[in-house]
Amino acid sequence: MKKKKTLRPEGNPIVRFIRNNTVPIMFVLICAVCIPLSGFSPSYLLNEIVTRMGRNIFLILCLLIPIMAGMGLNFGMTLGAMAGEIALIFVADWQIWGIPGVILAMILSIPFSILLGLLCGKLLNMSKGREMITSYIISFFINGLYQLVVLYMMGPIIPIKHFSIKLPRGYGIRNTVSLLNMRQVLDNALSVTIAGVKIPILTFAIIAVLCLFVTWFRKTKLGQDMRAVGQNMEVARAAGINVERTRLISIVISTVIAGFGMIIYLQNMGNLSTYSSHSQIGMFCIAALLVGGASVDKANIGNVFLGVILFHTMFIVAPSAGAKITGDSMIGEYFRVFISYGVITVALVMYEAKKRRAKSLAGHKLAQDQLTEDKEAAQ
Amino acid sequence: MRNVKKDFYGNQVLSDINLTLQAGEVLGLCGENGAGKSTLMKILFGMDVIRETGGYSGDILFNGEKVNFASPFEALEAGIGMVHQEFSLIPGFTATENILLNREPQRRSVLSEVFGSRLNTLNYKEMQRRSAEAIEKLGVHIDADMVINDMPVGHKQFTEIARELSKDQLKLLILDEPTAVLTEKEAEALLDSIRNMSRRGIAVIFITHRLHEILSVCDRVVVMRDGRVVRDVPSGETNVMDITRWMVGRDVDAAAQNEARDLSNEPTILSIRNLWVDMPGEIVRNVNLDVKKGEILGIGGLAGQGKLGIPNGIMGLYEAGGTVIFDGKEIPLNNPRHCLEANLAFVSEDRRGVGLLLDESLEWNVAFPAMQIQGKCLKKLLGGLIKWRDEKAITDLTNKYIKELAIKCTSSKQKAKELSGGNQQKVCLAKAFALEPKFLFVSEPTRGIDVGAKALVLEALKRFNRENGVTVVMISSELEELRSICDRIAIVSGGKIAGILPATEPSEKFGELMVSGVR
Amino acid sequence: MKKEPKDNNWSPSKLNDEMNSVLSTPEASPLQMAQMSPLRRLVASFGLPRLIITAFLLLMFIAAPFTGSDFWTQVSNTINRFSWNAVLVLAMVPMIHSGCGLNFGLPLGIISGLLGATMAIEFGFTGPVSFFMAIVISTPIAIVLGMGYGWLLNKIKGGEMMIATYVGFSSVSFMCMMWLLLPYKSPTMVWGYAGKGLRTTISLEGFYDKVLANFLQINIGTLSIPTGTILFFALLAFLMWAFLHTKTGTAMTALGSNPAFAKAAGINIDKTRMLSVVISTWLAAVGILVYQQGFGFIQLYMAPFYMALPAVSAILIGGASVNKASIANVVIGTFLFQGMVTMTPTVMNSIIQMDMSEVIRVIVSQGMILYALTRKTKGGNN
Amino acid sequence: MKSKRTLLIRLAVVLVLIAIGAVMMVIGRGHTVYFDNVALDYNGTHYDALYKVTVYVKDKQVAKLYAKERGMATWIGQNFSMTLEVIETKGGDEEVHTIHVKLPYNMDGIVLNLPALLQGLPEEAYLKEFVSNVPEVPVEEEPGSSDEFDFGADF
Repeated sequence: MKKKKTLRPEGNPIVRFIRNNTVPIMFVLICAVCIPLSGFSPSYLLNEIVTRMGRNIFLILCLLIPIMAGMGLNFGMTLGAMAGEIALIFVADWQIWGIPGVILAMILSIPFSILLGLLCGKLLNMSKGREMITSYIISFFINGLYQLVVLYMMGPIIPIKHFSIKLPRGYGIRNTVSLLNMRQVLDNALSVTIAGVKIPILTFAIIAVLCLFVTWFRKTKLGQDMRAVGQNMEVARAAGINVERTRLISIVISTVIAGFGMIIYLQNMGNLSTYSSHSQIGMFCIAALLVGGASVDKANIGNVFLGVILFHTMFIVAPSAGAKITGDSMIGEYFRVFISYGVITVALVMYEAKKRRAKSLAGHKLAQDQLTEDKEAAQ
Repeated sequence: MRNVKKDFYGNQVLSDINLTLQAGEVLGLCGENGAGKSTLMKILFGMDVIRETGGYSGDILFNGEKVNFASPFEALEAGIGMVHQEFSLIPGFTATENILLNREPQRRSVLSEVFGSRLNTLNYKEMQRRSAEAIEKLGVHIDADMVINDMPVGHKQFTEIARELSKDQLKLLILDEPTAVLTEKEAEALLDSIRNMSRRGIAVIFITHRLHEILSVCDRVVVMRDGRVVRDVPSGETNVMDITRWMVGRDVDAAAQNEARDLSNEPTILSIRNLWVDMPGEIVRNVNLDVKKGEILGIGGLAGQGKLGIPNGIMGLYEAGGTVIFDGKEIPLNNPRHCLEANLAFVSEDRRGVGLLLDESLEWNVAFPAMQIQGKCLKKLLGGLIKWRDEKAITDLTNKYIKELAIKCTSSKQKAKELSGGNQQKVCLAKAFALEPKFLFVSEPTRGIDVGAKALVLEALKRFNRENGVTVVMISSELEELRSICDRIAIVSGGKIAGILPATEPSEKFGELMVSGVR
Repeated sequence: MKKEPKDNNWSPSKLNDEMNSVLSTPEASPLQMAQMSPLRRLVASFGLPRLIITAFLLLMFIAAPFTGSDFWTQVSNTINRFSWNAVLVLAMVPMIHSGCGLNFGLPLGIISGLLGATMAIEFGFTGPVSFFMAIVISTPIAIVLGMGYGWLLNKIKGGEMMIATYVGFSSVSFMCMMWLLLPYKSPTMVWGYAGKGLRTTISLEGFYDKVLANFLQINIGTLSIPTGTILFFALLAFLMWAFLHTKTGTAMTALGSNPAFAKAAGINIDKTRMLSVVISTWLAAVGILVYQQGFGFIQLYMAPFYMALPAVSAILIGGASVNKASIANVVIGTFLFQGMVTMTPTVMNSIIQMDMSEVIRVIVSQGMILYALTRKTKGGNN
Repeated sequence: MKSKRTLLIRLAVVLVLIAIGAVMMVIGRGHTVYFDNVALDYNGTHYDALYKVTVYVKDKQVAKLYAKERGMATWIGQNFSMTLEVIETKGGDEEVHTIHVKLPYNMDGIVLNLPALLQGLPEEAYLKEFVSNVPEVPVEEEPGSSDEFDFGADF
């Protein structure tokens, strides 16, 4: 792969390094303060982080492709999460356990994800320039439809047999569907414990496969088209690329991956809270990605891994650190939610502000040309 | 091309064009803006904008058989490449990726069997080879791996041309003012590459204002004016002077003969010192200009040379620098309010974008600036604490100008978007007149309106200047119009004032100035 | 001079203006309107989704008596809820007018209202005075928060809505920490056992509970109309209507309709946008106080989290677009939205024994916002 | 441009996926298997319970049953196999049997009668469905919290 030569813009590198990734640096500081305060043993922390990496990375990776295609942060990933949940509900109903159950759920989630991805892609194509807010509202809209289906149609219209899933009133699904017979089945398969830290090799293998797919995908024709569309839609269209279709495919792929990611996440958690587990997923994944130094138009796999580690360390240590400082553990809870939302706000503002700053540079250059010209004229 | 005709809703843009081009021949095409050059090229290239506005009559023969391209892609297949004025490059891609955009050589991959050809992997080595070959064909060295963003402007231009050259079936290349962005050395390199292109049998249509370039590289020169081919002559038998005369020279119709007054002894009302304006496409560099009180000063020049930048910069719509002294007082730049308060007014060239509130009534459009700046049509309530909109005063003011400028509309309440182009322009004028300014910038007042409305608008401007003694600076790319109304005309070229001449000078003189400093 | 690919401002195109105006015809231009049959014209002007919701609501009102729920109580419920939410929906108007788009950052204004309310109670005001004092205290807070929020929005013209959402969320979660840390002592508000930090819901008994609603309340049979609250809303709506008729108000409308025009006419764009944000934040503060006096409780912590979405969908149901909104949109929208919210549970239950009202509300309100976002907006930015 | 070949391949891939799904449905089916060491009367003959049975499933000891006791194990898939160390009567010597049972697909819980199994009696003797007689406690939580922000969701 040839090396892409890019001239580093002037301005000393350290300042530019700090300006480009203020968010990750801020997080390193927060973690540095909170970890000693929280008083968790290193092995406990490591264990927690590794398990959380195992269950979240797949989900966060699904955000990379829409960013590459210029659709910004895909808040519509909750659609994929819902598709995964619906598949899991069926699998739990048919009592299919263990790894076969997980594989069946993944296969089953594909049609739902594709359907929801197409719908979301179409709507995003209709609201160009406002993709993020539209995908955010779509996730609420589909959440309404999801509840309509799961809370009312499952039972009378869609046959649900198993008593442990159906609500006693005959229609709708319980608030929590237990996946105990599927719990950690992927993680335990080839898990290795080193110095007290359980490392789920199989899950990481699956994640590695997806990472390979994403890097390989960038080098395919479709990946190249997406990068072109992401940077300049008009030029891509003039070159003959079907812009709408490319953007649609990027959303469908992202939704399908989100579906798989959700199944891995829930398999690790061991139970499925039908109505609430997907509502915050989008926000936490995007916060994690942004913490890793990604921005609205540029993200790579490095950001995902760094983001998960930093974000989740903060997520684990904040409550107890908060309790130590103020004596009330609720403070820590609120603190970590505040930080997650704060991080997204900061990242969005910096992205928009940077877009506007590029415009004003041209003016200064002109002023300088003028000065040099006058000097020459003066000699 | 045999007797090609094109009109846009009554404006005859192209009438009876006959043009022939041999393989490997280089044809220089020049003419004033609005002469129809670009429209002709867009017809040849099958741009859909032509189809949307009623298509064209006459026929085009491409190596022998009659063609009618429904879309640019068909033209590309047939072997016609075009490099537009605006860059069409992907900023974050390297030169190689841009050159082969959407034509990348691919290798089948296991997934592409299932999901179709879009999942083939790109064959980077092959891409390297092809782009190197295209660049070599171009004859100019550019770094294939550099990202467009970091490239000097000239290299971007060469990358676009290399992209067209990389299409093997290329037989005809249209270059639309390619040398405008290049330095002398780069322009020379481009001319060499055009020469070896024509040696390889590729015909080139070279549109430019740099007449010396046409003479040095083209075999034949075609001059267009007002939608007609005025001259089609081998380049050997002509020179720069003839071409400018054909380009600009019109049999001056007597009716427009104006009494250009000599106002040189009037005091200077506005003096501009080393003004720079960063308006995209209309960069202004280091302009010094003095405007006499009560005169009508025209500013002419070719499109993209910066004449529109001057008023937009002074009025603060685009970032600008330098000193502007009006009536003895210095006006700070980059703040429209100061200019308006020093009662300068500005009629923008972008009628629909800047000039009008399309979804509001005529009343709002006319009365709004006057209300905001000079507090007209406002009732003072509670002792001036609240300034209430005085609807009656607004309606009276609007009706006054509707009558005065004969604006055709159902009532003053009608929405601006429902008016014709000519009437919309009159509303913009009314908006400026309502401010009762001492100084008026008018930018491209007659662009895009029918001939009848043009005369009315110019008449209104002249009356406003003569009766109210308002100094008017009119910016237009229609040289004839400037000569019919202005006292003096300044020509802007390459972002600078190339020269100021009294309006009675022959148009060739102005033509010369226009092409002199073309950047 | 070659320039970067055409960005949004107009560059001197070689084809003349006439041709541009032909290409960008508005959705249903007046000429098309004339040819349409009267019914189609009604649909085009009224907007299809709004027609569906009105029909849906009428159907419910007709069906109410058959389902054994008393018609008039339904009507008074709807009016009651209308009076609670109307001011919150009115708070959306100024920012839409000035082109800042839908104010998803409403929670910021709501927080200043909550702060005002809790401080008023803390300082020991009771009864109607506490309502008045709550407004007085929350005004400076709303102005300060509004200015900070406005400054931020001015920095990121074009990307307002997404950032507004997250400014709202982060400020709400920040306040959750503050509710625990701020030195409140008043027994009615503080947690019983810990004696520190505020309760999640604080009852307004003895304070301004129903203070507006009971004022000149009209009760005919089972129909009760909270005239006080409606008059209060009418006053604020009138003030907003009046403001839009003043010089600055007109400038704001022009800014929303075409920012380039406003800039060329000498309007200080940032100052006007800032003003619209401050007014919107202040109205949200007053709106939450009106809501609480109707509801009877102050809801703290995460309660304001999702309050922006119902207000946004209400004004959109009322017919507003992303850059144009009128007082009429507020009234119609709130009435339709709240009507739907109150009617669906009772009527739905009796017809199909399934309480789907919550789900229907979510689908309709989010669907409405989605409909507005996917319309092509003319003029003002998104 | 979609050649027949790619369409065919796509069809094949979809079919393969469905096939994998079906296979997973079969081999993934989970059952809870209960085994009773209890006396039984079948076709007039009486079989009494065994003195002691230790049950190994996937060579992990799952239960040690005396008379009238019940053990339980979970099993994924249809053909269930277990090894039993049986001591028929008190003080008797131990015999080892490995038993394979075909579990019916649609039964979640399955009760096996060990004595009947050891005697090799027909299926309807040693196998019956487990019916949970524990009354389902209708726990009424308000389903579908659409907008509430669920704080506790540890992420």
